[in-house]
Amino acid sequence: MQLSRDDLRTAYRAMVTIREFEERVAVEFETGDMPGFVHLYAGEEAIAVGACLDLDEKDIIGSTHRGHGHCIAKGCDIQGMMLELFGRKGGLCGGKGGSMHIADLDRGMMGANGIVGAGAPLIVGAGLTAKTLKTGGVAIGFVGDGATNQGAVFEAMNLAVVLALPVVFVFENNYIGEATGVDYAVGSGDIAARAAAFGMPVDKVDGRDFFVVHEAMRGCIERARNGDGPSGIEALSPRYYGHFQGDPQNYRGADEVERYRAEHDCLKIFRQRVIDAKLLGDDDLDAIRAEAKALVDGAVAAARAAPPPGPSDLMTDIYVNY
Amino acid sequence: MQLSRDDLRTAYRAMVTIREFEERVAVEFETGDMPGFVHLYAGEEAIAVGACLDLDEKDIIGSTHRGHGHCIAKGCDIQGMMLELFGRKGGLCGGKGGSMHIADLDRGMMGANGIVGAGAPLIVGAGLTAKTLKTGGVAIGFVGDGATNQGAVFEAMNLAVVLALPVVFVFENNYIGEATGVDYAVGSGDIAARAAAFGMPVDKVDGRDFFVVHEAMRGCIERARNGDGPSGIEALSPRYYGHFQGDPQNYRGADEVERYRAEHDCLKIFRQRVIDAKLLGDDDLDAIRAEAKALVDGAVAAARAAPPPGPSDLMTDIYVNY
Amino acid sequence: MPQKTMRQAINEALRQEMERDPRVVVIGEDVAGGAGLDGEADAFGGVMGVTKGLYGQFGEGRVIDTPISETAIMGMAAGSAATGLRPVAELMFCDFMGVCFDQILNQAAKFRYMFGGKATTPLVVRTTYGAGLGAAAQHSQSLYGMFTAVPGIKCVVPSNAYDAKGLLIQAIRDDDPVIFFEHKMMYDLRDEVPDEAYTIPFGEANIVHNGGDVTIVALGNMVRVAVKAAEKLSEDGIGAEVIDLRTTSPLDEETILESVEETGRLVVVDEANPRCGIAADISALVAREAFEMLKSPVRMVTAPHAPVPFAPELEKLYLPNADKVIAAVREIIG
Amino acid sequence: MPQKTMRQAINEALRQEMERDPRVVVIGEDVAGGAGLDGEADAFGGVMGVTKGLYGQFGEGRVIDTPISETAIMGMAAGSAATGLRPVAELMFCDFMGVCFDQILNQAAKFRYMFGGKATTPLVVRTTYGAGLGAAAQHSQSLYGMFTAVPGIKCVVPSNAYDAKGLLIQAIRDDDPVIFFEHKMMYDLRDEVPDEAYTIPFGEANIVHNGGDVTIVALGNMVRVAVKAAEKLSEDGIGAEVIDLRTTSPLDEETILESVEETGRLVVVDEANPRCGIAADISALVAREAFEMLKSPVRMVTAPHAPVPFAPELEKLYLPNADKVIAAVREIIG
Ligand SMILES: Cc1ncc(C[n+]2csc(CCOP(=O)(O)OP(=O)(O)O)c2C)c(N)n1
Ligand SMILES: Cc1ncc(C[n+]2csc(CCOP(=O)(O)OP(=O)(O)O)c2C)c(N)n1
Ligand SMILES: [Mg+2]
Ligand SMILES: [Mg+2]
Repeated sequence: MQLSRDDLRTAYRAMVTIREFEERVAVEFETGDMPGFVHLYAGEEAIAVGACLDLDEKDIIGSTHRGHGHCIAKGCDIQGMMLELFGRKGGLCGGKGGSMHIADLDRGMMGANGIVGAGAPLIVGAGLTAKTLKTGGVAIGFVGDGATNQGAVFEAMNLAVVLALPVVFVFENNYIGEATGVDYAVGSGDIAARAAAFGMPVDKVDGRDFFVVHEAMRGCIERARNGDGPSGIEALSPRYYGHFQGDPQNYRGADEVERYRAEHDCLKIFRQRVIDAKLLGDDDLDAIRAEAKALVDGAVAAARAAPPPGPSDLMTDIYVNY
Repeated sequence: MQLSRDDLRTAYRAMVTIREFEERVAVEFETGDMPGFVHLYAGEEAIAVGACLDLDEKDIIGSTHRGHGHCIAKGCDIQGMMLELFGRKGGLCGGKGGSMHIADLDRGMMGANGIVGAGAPLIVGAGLTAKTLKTGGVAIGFVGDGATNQGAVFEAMNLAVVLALPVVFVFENNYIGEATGVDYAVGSGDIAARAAAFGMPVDKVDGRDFFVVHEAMRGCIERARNGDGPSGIEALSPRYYGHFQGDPQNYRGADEVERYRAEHDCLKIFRQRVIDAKLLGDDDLDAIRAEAKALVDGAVAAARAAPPPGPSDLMTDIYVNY
Repeated sequence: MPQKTMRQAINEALRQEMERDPRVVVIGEDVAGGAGLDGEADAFGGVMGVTKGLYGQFGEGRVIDTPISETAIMGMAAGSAATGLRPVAELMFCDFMGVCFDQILNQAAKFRYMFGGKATTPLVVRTTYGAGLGAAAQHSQSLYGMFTAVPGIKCVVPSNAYDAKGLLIQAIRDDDPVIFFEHKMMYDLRDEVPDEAYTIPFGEANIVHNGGDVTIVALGNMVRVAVKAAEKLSEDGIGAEVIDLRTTSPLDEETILESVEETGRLVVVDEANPRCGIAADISALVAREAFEMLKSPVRMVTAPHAPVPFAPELEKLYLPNADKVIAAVREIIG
Repeated sequence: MPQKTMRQAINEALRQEMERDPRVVVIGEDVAGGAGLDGEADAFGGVMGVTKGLYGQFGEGRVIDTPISETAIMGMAAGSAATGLRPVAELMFCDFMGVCFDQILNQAAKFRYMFGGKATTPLVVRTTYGAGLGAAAQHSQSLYGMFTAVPGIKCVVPSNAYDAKGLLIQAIRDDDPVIFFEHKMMYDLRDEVPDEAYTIPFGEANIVHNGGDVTIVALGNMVRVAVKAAEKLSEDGIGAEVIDLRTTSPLDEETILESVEETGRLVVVDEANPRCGIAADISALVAREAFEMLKSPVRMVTAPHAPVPFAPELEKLYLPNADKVIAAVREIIG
C-alpha cells in the first residue's frame, strides 16, 4: 500500500461523499421536486475514486448517464452538482443539462452522456488533444457493461490503439445494463478479453476494492503518460439502486442488493483495510463521513433555495455567436 | 478432397467467370461508357466461390461495395449483372442500382452495399429470418478488412452470438481498405482473433486457395445449419485492381500486383491442384474458361445494345404503395 | 366502447398482429427485460412498459431482447424484413437515431429503389419522441422531420390511443418501412379503443375540430394543444379547423389544401425545431398550392431553434402551448 | 487574380489555417493515404485529393489517417474540439452521416447548451454531397437540410472556389461546430481565388444576379443552374435576382426577404429532396414574413421524393436544371 494517510483520507472522502450524495438524491427524487431521471452510482464508488485519485486538472474524464460518482471523484463542486440536479440557476450547467448531462470542463469532467457509448469516442478526442498539444494529460473514459456492446465503443478502442493515444478505458461492470444481464448481452461473456483483443492490455479487477482498482489504474495511467498508448480495466461492482431511480428492479433476485450491501460494500472494505493496517482510525473515518453528509445537506438546502433559470436563459448558449 | 468432378467444374467455372467478368469490366469502364464507380474483385475469386459453393437458394449472402464476385458465386445472371453495370433496362436492378447496389434477392443475394460495414447487421437479419421461420437456411456476410473497423460489424457479431443465429462472417482480408493498410487500420493486427473474442470460432485461412476456404466454410456452414450459432473465417488474398477502377494505386509497392498474379494466383493454384490430382484436365479447364469468356462477351454485347431505363422509371419502386 | 390508454392500445395492436401473423416479431432493448438475470422474465416490456406481456405469450423467439446495439437492431430488423419477417423494432428514444440512422436512411429506405423494385421491406420501427419529462437535450427531441425527408420511408405520428392502434396495425401490415412515433407524455392518456383489430389508412388526415376562419395543422401531442386553442378561440367566435396529420409521409395534401382554400389562413403547430421541419414543409405546401386563397401570412408555432432544456421552467417555455397558438391565430386574423 | 479550382481553394484554406494555428488538425479516412502500405505516403490526400500535400508539410501528427470508423472519427474530432484542438474532420460522403450522426446531433451540437455555455466546440466537418457522378442512392445525397435542422450546428454550402476558401477559413476560425458541404461535381471548377487568407462571414447571402421580377434562391451547385436560368430569362426580358445562400444556418433571412419584397415572387432551387428540406424552409420563411409582398405562389425546383437513381439518363431527369427553373419562373410570372 503506497498511499499516504492524506491520500487515503482524500479517497475515503470522495467515496463517502458519493454515497451520501446518491442516497440523498434517491430521497430527494422521491419527493418529486427533482425533475427528469437520475441514475445513481451507489455501490460503485471504489471504481470512480480508484480511477480518478491520481488524476489532476490536465487529465480529462468522460462519463456515462450514471455520472454523479465520476463528477465527485474528479472534484466537481457538490453544491453546483446538486443545483444542477434540481435544475436551478448556478448549477454546474446552469440548470440546462441536469443529471444526464452534468459536466464541468474546468475540472476536466467532459460530461455525463445520455447516449450509451457515445462518451468513448469523445474521450479518444481528449486523448488526441493531450497528445497533439503535449499537455501531459491522460483521458479516462468510463463505459458501462451494457455500453460495451455499442459500435461507438468498439470503434473508439480501435482508434485509440491505432493512434496510440493516452487513453484509459474503465469498463464498469455492474452486471446489468438497464434490465439485461451482462452474461446475456455480452456474447463472449468476457468484456476484458474482448477489449484486449482490440490490441491493448485490459485487466479484470474487483471493483469493490478501492485498492485493487487504484493499483490497476496506476499502471494504465503511467502507460498513457509514458506515451505507450491506451489500456483499460474491467472493474466489477454492483449498483445498489435501480437503473433509474423509481425502477422496481423486479429483474433482480430477492435480497440481491441487501446481500451486496452486507457482504462486499466498497466502503466497508476500505474501512476494514485502513483500520486493520492502522492507517486511519474510526474517528478519522467517521469525521470524514460526517463532513460529507453535512456537505450534501448544505447542497440540498442551497439547491432548494435557489431560483430556476429565467426566461432569458432559454435562448442563450446555443452558439458562441450566430 | 471430397469434391466431385462436377463440383470442381462448378467451382472453376464460377472463379473464371468472375475473373473474365472483372477483367472485362476494367476494359469497358475505361471506355467511359460505364457510369459511376466499379470496385473489382479479381484476385479474390477463391474466397467468394469457396464460401458459396455449398449454398443453395434458401441461403442468403450479404455483400460489400466489391460485390460482383459474390453475385457470380451465388449464381446471379451474368447478363443481368452486366446490364446493371451499364445502367440499362433489364439489369438486375433495372439500372437503378449499379455496381454498388447490385442485388438479386431471388438468388439469395441481398445486395452489394455502398456503406462499408452496413451489410453485417443486415445479414444477421437474414439469419434471424432463417431461425424464426425455420427455413434451414444460413446467412453469409462478406466483410472487408477495412470494414471490420466499423461499429456496425462489431455490433452485428455480438448480436449474432447473443441470439445464436445461423450466420457466417467471411472477413475478406485483401490487405488494404481503400488506400490504408490493414496493419495500420486494425489496431490489434489480427482480424480473426479480434472477431473470435466476440465469442465465436474464427479461422484464419489462405484465401488464395479455394480448397482451404471451402473446407473452412464447410465447418462454419454445418455449424450454422445445426443451430450452433455463428462463426467466421478470415481469408487473405490480394485484390489485383485499384480500390476503384481508375485508382492510380500509388500506395502500393512497385510490382506488387505483378508478383501476386505470378506467384499465388488463385486460378493457377486451383488449376495446378486439380491437374496434379488428375481430377480435371487442361482441356476441361480451358473449355470452361472459354465458355466464361463467351458468356461475358455476350453480356457486354447485350448490355451495349440495351436501352436505358425510361423517364417513367424515375418515380417507380420507391414504395410498394404510397 | 372500452377506454384504453395509448400504452394499452399499442400493446393490443402488437399482440393482435403477432397472433395473426407468425412472421411478426418484436425486437429491442428490454422489450422483455430480465434476460440473464435472477429476477422476473418480462421485467420491463420496454422501458415504457408498452410491450409488457408479449414475452409471456409469444416467448423469446418472437419477443427478442438485444444488447445495447441500435445499429445491429435496426440492421437485423431491416435484413429480416427483406427476407421474410415482419419485424417491429423498438428504438427506445428517437434521439438515438444518431447511432443507427444508416440502417434506415441508406438501407431499409432505399432497398426497393436500388434493387429495381425487387425488395420488399415490411419493417416497423416504433420510437418515442417529445419533451415534457425533464429528460433534457438527448431524450426529448421530435425528429420525425428527418425521417419524413427520406424517400422510401413512411412516417406516422399518432395523436391518440384510437389512432395509435389503427395506425400501428396498418404499419405492421404495410409492405414499406414505417417509422412510428409515440409521444412519451401520451402513454397514459385514455381513449375509446375497440377490442378488435382495425386499420387506419396512411395519408388520410383527420379533421378533429371544425371551423371556417383558420386552418390549424398539428400532429402527435400537439393535436391536443391545437384543439384546446380551437376551443378557446371558438368561445371568442373564431372558427378554427384543426387537422391532425396522422402521417407525415405520405402526407394528406388534399385535406390541408381544401381546408386552407376554405379558411384562407394557416397555422402549423409542431413540437419540433423550426428549421427544415414539418411546420416549414406544410407552410411551403400551402404557399405553393393554395397561395391564391391565402388571406394572410402563414404562422408556425414550434419549439425554438434550441436544444431541449432540462429545467422544467425552461422546458415549459420551450414547448408550444394553446396560448401561443391562440396568439398566432389572432396575429393573422387581426 | 489567380485562377484556382475549388479543390485547390479548399486545400489552400486548410494549409493556411494549419500554418497559422498549430491546433488545427485534419482527420479522416485516407486524408493522407498509404498508411501501413509499401507505396507512397500521402497517396490520396482524401479520396477527392483535396487534402493532398498537407501530410508532407505537416506530418502524421496533424494529418491523421483513420480506420473506417466514422463514429470514432466524428467523436474524436468533437472531443478534441471541446478540449483544445480545432479539428477539421472529413466525412467522405455526407451519405455516411447515417453511421455517425449521433456525434453531431447529440454531442457536438448540444455540448454548449447542455453544459450551460461552458463548452466551446470549434469543430469543422468537411463532407461531399450531390449527384451527377453515377454514384447512385448511397453516395449522391444532399443532406444539409438534416444538419440545418439541428440547433447548435452551423451549415455551409459554398457555390464556388472563392467562397469555398473564405467560408472554410471562417469555419475553422469559428468557435461553433460547422458542417461544410462540398459538391463533388464542383472540385474542378475554376474561379479567381486570392492567394492570401480571407474570411467570408456566415449568414451573409450573396446576390449573384440582379433582377426585379423574381427572386431565385439557390445554394451550392444549384447556384450555377439558377444563374444560367436567370441569364436565359433576362434574354426574354425577365429579371431574376439570384441569391446564393452560402450558409443555411445561420440563414440570411434579411437578404431573402428584402429581395422578395422587391420582386414579389420566389423560386427556390435545391438539389435535395423536397420534404422538410431547405427549399421548404425558405418557402415557409417567405410565406411567414413576406406574404404581403408576394404576388404569386412560391415554387420549389428540387429533386423528386425519390432516391438518386444510378442510370445517367435517370440521374439527369432527377436533377434540377436551368430549364426546370425557367419553367417554374414562367409558371408564376404568367
Ligand atoms: C444509444 C442508447 N441506447 C439506449 C439507451 C438507454 N439506456 C440508458 S442507460 C442504459 C443501460 C446502460 O447500461 P450500462 O452501460 O451497463 O450502464 P449502467 O446503467 O449499468 O451504469 C440504456 C439501455 C441510451 N441512453 N442510449
Ligand atoms: C461508411 C463508409 N465509410 C467509408 C466508405 C468509403 N469506402 C468505400 S470502400 C472503402 C474501403 C473498404 O475497405 P475493405 O473493407 O477492406 O474492402 P475492400 O475495398 O478492400 O474490398 C471505403 C473507405 C464507405 N463507402 N462507407
Ligand atoms: Mg451496467
Ligand atoms: Mg480490403
